[in-house]
Amino acid sequence: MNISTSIWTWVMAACILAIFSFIYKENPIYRFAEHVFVGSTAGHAIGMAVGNIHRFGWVPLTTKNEWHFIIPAILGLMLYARFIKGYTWVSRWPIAYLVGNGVGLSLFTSLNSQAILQARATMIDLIVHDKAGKFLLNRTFDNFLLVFGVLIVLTYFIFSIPQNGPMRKVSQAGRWLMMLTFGVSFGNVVAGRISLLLGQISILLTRWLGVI
Amino acid sequence: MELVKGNIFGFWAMVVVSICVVLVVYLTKNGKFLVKLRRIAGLEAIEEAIGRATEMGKPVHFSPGIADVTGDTAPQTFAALEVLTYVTTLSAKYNAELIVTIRMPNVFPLAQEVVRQGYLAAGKPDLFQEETVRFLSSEQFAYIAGVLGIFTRQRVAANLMIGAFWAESLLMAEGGSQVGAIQVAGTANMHQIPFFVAACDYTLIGEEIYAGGAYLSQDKVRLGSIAAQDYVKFALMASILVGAVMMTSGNDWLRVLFVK
Amino acid sequence: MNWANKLQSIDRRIIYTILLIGLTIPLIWPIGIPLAVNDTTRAVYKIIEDLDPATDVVLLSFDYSPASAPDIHPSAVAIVEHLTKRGIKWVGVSFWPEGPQMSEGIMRNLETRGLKYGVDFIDLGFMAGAENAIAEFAQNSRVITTDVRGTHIDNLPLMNNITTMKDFAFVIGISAGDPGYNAFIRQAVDPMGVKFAAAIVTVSVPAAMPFYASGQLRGMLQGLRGAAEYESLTGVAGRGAAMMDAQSIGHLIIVAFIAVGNFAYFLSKKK
Amino acid sequence: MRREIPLLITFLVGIIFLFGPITTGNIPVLEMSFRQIVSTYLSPWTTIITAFAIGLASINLLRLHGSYVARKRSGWINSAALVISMLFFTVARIIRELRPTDPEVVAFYGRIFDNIAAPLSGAMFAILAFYIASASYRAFRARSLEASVLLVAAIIVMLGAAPVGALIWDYFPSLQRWLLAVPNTAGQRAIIIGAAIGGFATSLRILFGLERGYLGGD
Repeated sequence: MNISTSIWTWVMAACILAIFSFIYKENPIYRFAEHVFVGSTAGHAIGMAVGNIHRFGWVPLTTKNEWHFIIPAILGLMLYARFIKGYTWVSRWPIAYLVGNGVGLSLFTSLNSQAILQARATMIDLIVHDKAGKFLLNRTFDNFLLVFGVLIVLTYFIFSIPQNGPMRKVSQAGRWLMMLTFGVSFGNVVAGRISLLLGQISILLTRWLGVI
Repeated sequence: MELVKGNIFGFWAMVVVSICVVLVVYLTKNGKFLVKLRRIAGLEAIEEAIGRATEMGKPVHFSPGIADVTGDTAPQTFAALEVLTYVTTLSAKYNAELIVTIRMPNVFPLAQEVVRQGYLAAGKPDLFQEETVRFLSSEQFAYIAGVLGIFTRQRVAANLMIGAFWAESLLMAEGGSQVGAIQVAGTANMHQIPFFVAACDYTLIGEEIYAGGAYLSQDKVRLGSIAAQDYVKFALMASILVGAVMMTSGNDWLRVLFVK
Repeated sequence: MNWANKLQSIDRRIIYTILLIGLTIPLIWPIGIPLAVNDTTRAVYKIIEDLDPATDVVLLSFDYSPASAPDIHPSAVAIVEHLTKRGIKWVGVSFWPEGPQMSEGIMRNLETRGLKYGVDFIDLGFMAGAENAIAEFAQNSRVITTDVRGTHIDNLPLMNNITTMKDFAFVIGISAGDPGYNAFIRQAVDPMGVKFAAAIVTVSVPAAMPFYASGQLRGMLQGLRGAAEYESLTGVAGRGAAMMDAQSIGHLIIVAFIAVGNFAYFLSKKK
Repeated sequence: MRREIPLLITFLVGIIFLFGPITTGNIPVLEMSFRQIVSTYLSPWTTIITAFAIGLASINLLRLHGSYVARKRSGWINSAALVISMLFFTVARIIRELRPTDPEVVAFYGRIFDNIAAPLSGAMFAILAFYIASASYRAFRARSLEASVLLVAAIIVMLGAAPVGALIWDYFPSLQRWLLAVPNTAGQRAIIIGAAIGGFATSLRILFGLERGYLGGD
């Protein structure tokens, strides 16, 4: 055992333990750590924001005469108009800009990468043979499951047609397949979550307590 | 100016789909087309949750997810804000205390606007306080630390989480469950849905969050949009089937077309 | 309350305590459970094995932060070790503000072993703008004009033949969330045909699987396990393998609790 | 006008961002491509506007906790800690931003960030391991057929993913890989496709000004 003598390591360990104490019960130590956490990261973000304005706006504006950077500065300041009674509408311009950015960026990509290309990836051989022409039962089964699995789950997401009769059965099967998917995802994630905790425990064991 | 290779089919598909959506929306808006949505249990549970919080005299918490409005997950945030409109209206109706927590600074003014307008429309502008919509921190886990603190200290009785969530999904859902809140959650972030399914009372799966705004408001534009989405799905389902059959018979024309 | 009911509602603190103890012990005294390698991991290894150290430059995108580091940093280290072993040069970049801090540690370690910054590897640092930035960097990889150490890219021979992301022989996104591998697929793989693989936090693996199956991802390291597998392929031992033991115990504890809960549930139903 | 201009801004910005990645070559008359407009103007502008929005949101945080401190509300000490740490980190980070090459400044900021903010963040994230244990214990009961499917799939994958699974039963890892590669891919793919269409339609309504809730009233 080789306990750290650095004050900063102790601060670090205290921070980790203060957060961990929450799993036992909400308590004054956690409450304090929580507030410091929110405050410090908010401060960090504000500092970064000032840095971004300086680096990406102010410097090009003043040294390279890129006057167009006045536009986002004005739009940014317009956000604060919501504090002036009667001028709240002014703050909608920058909001409209940000919304336009998100909408424009997501529109094509969501349809193309996530819908069209995923649909394309499902256009696969329903009857699989190997190179020598031998019929492969297990791959054929897998591919059937892939293609029809996608179709039945999509049926669950039909909203504007009443789900009764055979449609209801298909959509119910879709739900089961989704539950299977969720089980798989959940089980698969456990490993990752445990490794995060392992990371924290090993930080405490190595840097603070010096056990390993 | 020309389209980059690999995007040509996608682009024209987008144009066709857009025209289809706008057309169906137009027809629905003018009453030429009637859309009735199937029941979505998770959305109906929202009223139950707010009602219960009111009975207990405890607050309702709403989170619109942690995504920004400028990235590719922006649509989920927009869907969340549509649901938030409804949640605000219900909170005003029942006089329930509403707490909206925000992670993304860009979402903050939008959420504030939605809630303020919601209370105004319900004739109760005084219910809107500085505390109603709270920015916590743009750091993901600091946001969660703050939310968990609010859960335990204010004894939140209903926890509604709609939008794009990542690792915090289970922290919030399990935290909510530990204070005994009734929970309705929904996200289109595939890998987080299982946690909501496991830890919440009701879960909106994927596209269901986009149906939320239409379902709750019965607004004709949104209803038309949902119907159009169904047609697009049918078209894709048909193309998957045709494409697979063509591939089986050794013809990859459709598969190649899709990446033109 | 009878014991079947009690076992159905064990206090969560008991679960937490057992889990904590179960994870700590194997960390101090490892067990050494053997490990099989996934195809997705082997695919990345194979691509790097086939690169030409004389001409090929690899791009590594460090898109994670200290919070997710335990699950993914070992993968970054394992990949860099493989590149180093093969003498392949690489360029680092980040679309997460904390990314450069992560790559800095790796580079410092390489420097202490005699490799040279600027010759064997460079880091372009953080580029703000999330997915926008990835799109921009994909189309114009010279958009970042100076590296983290303040050198102009025109003076960095590693960047000589690079104009777009397509000029990198192989691109690996080490990605813990958003923006991450998804954005690379949308902005670089689909429109430009960039050869791309990713190291992904375990939680994102199921969601990324379809992209591996469709070929949009050429390979994938699955969280900490991926790192451990990669270490076994390259033969360079790191922290990954050591932590897998504790992970096994953690899984067993969780499965045991689920089993106990269900067993008690059936008993109480029978009654 | 109060409504039309924002709608126009959203539409124009949206169209440019939409065309940016998928077109090449100059737009007639402008002598510039969509891509260049995005990378030279719009993307950096977004970064700057976002930076201003952080200030706006922080005012809310500061006002709220400032008033708790002023009114000496219960727990005001914590609010004071929040305000102080926020101001301290703001100043420290600004100095760090403005003097990025001063090694002392960089080292100091690294020390406070790595030993306060980073461990708090890492610890919060790590709590997930505990929560995943309690959530799976509580939720994974074979109460119905649907719940049983979830339960069985989760257990197989959990055992298949950890090296110990192979020691218990040889087939756990391959069963896990099959579940991940086939049924899981099918289910995920369908959910992704559905959600993508929903997201597309939502964005489209906003682009065309059919959805304007976010703009509020007048």
